[in-house]
Amino acid sequence: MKLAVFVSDYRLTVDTLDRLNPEKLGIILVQNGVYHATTKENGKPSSLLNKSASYYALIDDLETRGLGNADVADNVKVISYSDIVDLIFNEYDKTAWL
Amino acid sequence: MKLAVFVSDYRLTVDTLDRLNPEKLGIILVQNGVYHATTKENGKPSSLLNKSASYYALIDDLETRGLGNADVADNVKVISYSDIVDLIFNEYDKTAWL
Amino acid sequence: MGKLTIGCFASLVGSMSLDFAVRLAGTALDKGHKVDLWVSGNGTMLSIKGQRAFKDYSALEKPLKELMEKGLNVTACEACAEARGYHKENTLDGFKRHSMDWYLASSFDADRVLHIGGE
Amino acid sequence: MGKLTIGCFASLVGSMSLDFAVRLAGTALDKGHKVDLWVSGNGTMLSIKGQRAFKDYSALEKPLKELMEKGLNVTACEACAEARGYHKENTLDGFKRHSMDWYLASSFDADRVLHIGGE
Amino acid sequence: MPTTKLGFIVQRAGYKSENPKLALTHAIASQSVEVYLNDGDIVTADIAFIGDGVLNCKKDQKAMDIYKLTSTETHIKMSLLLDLNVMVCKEDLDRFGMTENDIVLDAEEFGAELTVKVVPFAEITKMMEGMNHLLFF
Amino acid sequence: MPTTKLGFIVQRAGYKSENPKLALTHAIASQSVEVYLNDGDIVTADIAFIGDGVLNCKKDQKAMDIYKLTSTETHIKMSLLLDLNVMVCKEDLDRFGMTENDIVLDAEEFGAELTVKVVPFAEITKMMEGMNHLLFF
Repeated sequence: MKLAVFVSDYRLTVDTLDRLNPEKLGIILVQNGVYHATTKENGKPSSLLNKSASYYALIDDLETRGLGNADVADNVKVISYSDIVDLIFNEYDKTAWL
Repeated sequence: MKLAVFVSDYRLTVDTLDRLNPEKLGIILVQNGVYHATTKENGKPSSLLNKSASYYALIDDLETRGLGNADVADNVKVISYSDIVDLIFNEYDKTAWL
Repeated sequence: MGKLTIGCFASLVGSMSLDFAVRLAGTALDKGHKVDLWVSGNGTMLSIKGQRAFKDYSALEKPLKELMEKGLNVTACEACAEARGYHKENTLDGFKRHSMDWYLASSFDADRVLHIGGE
Repeated sequence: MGKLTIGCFASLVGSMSLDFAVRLAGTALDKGHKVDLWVSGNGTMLSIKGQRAFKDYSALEKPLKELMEKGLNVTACEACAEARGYHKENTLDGFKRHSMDWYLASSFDADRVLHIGGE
Repeated sequence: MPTTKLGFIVQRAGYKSENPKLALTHAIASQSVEVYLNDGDIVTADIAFIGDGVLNCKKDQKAMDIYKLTSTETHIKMSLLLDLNVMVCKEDLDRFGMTENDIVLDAEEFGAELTVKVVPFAEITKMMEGMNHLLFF
Repeated sequence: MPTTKLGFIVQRAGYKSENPKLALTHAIASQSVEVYLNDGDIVTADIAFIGDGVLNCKKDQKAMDIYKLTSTETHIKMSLLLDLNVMVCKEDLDRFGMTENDIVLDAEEFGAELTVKVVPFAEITKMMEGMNHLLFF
């Protein structure tokens, strides 16, 4: 299974991501999910970035919150809405919105 | 300050309760907040029950979820809507809904 | 006997916070208190006329009307309602609509305020 | 070119999930895909006619109409809408209302389904 | 028969959010979807409760008595009656100290033949892999 | 002058929930509340950002450009312009590695005299104790 997981919040109330282990995993950070890419607490990056996955963060939702490319962790690729459409159709076969 | 704090969810996304330290603290568990009174995970009761506070759980919201008096931790008092009104007016002077 | 102002910002059907607010308001009224109920944000859904009562969804139009007859003072945030397309002509009879200062004015002489904001 | 079915259950103004869904739908349409958008639960707010566009609130009526002209197929859950007092006569022109099986039927021949359920 | 398989995954407790109930009512709608499809085309719905979602399966919910609202318990029974595959994650039940005695397992009173299946998460993973689309609630 | 003091406490990040914005718009409404009150009666609103709520104070928010939506940054500036007391918890800024450089501090361009106060949580506690009612968002 090639799964694209959308994370739209910073404080997750579900632990689903911890147990998903598909053959290919993409994590697309949107809305307040983008804080996982930018925010360190007490110097530590979000533990969500520790998975063996490809990470993406939506530029529109970064900039809405006063954030930008320079704030994003190295292993996260900054993408557009158009990129999301391409990822869904071309890189993954199923989606999950947590 | 005599503060009545309403907790309406099981997975809290705020840490406000950890830092509040009023002279008198009441924690009123309503809606999915009642799970703090009833649910042990891996045998451990909710850490929310560790505060130096008076605890209450709304019977209507327990029973809605298939729970009852017998499921509730010893330090939590099972109460009605009428009791909530009395607590607000007689025991506490301010309220907080987290 | 005192005055309780309840503000509820959560959604009608999505969470049950409005069910809680309406039930608490009714209980306080029955105990002789004066109650103001302010709904803002998605809570303004409560003000719409003609909600169909299905068993699969929370249905508050009927209990709310009964409470209004008992003296519940209930007001929706006008801007929050208009932004959602809830207009005056679709508002329950007796359900007031005002700007946000109404809520603050209600709290002026309230003995207690319960602000249900979370989500 | 493929078919994308988006289901959105979140609220119009409360979260920005509907903004996301509408923006994504528009982008997919512009790229030549076919898009079905289903709104259920509080998401049915999107279907209401006459939403006032204030700058303090998310306002999607105008962008949505533009997308419908471009071929967006958009349907609200009829029961979810009725339970909230959203009736046929208050529904945006061209916004369909059906029972929940419409969403499942849309997914039947969809290449991808993005179900926005969380909250 | 061309078949599209949908997996409904319920990850949250009920009532505070409407979503777990909408998962069940939408899954149940798979029984009437043919009206929109060509003869022989089918959509199936499998349902899995994971994480806090297993709390939806508690029996003796009194939502109708107290808030005049159909309980998730009733919706689970309805799903069984309509022959949907309903799975509950065993590890999560264990974590909450819940057993099969605590949860709704069948809808015998309505004449349902299927029962709720308590299964390890690995089996839910397998179900997810076999689906065409996933819907997380 | 009979005065009722309200404390608005913002504990959550913005946009995903409408609540932080509603906190500010309701607090701002304290400026027009006299229409409902007797002469001389006053309602005041103090605002404190704590926890994830401090993320609302980030400057350079582009919500209007991108989603055509007033940013919380703009609402904070408006609050200063109307002489509301706006506090931001220093410990939470520290936790996120944010400094005064990262957040909106004034609304000089609108002619506001007040500025945002970065204060230790103890000072926010003191504010809460001095209020008649608290509203947590």
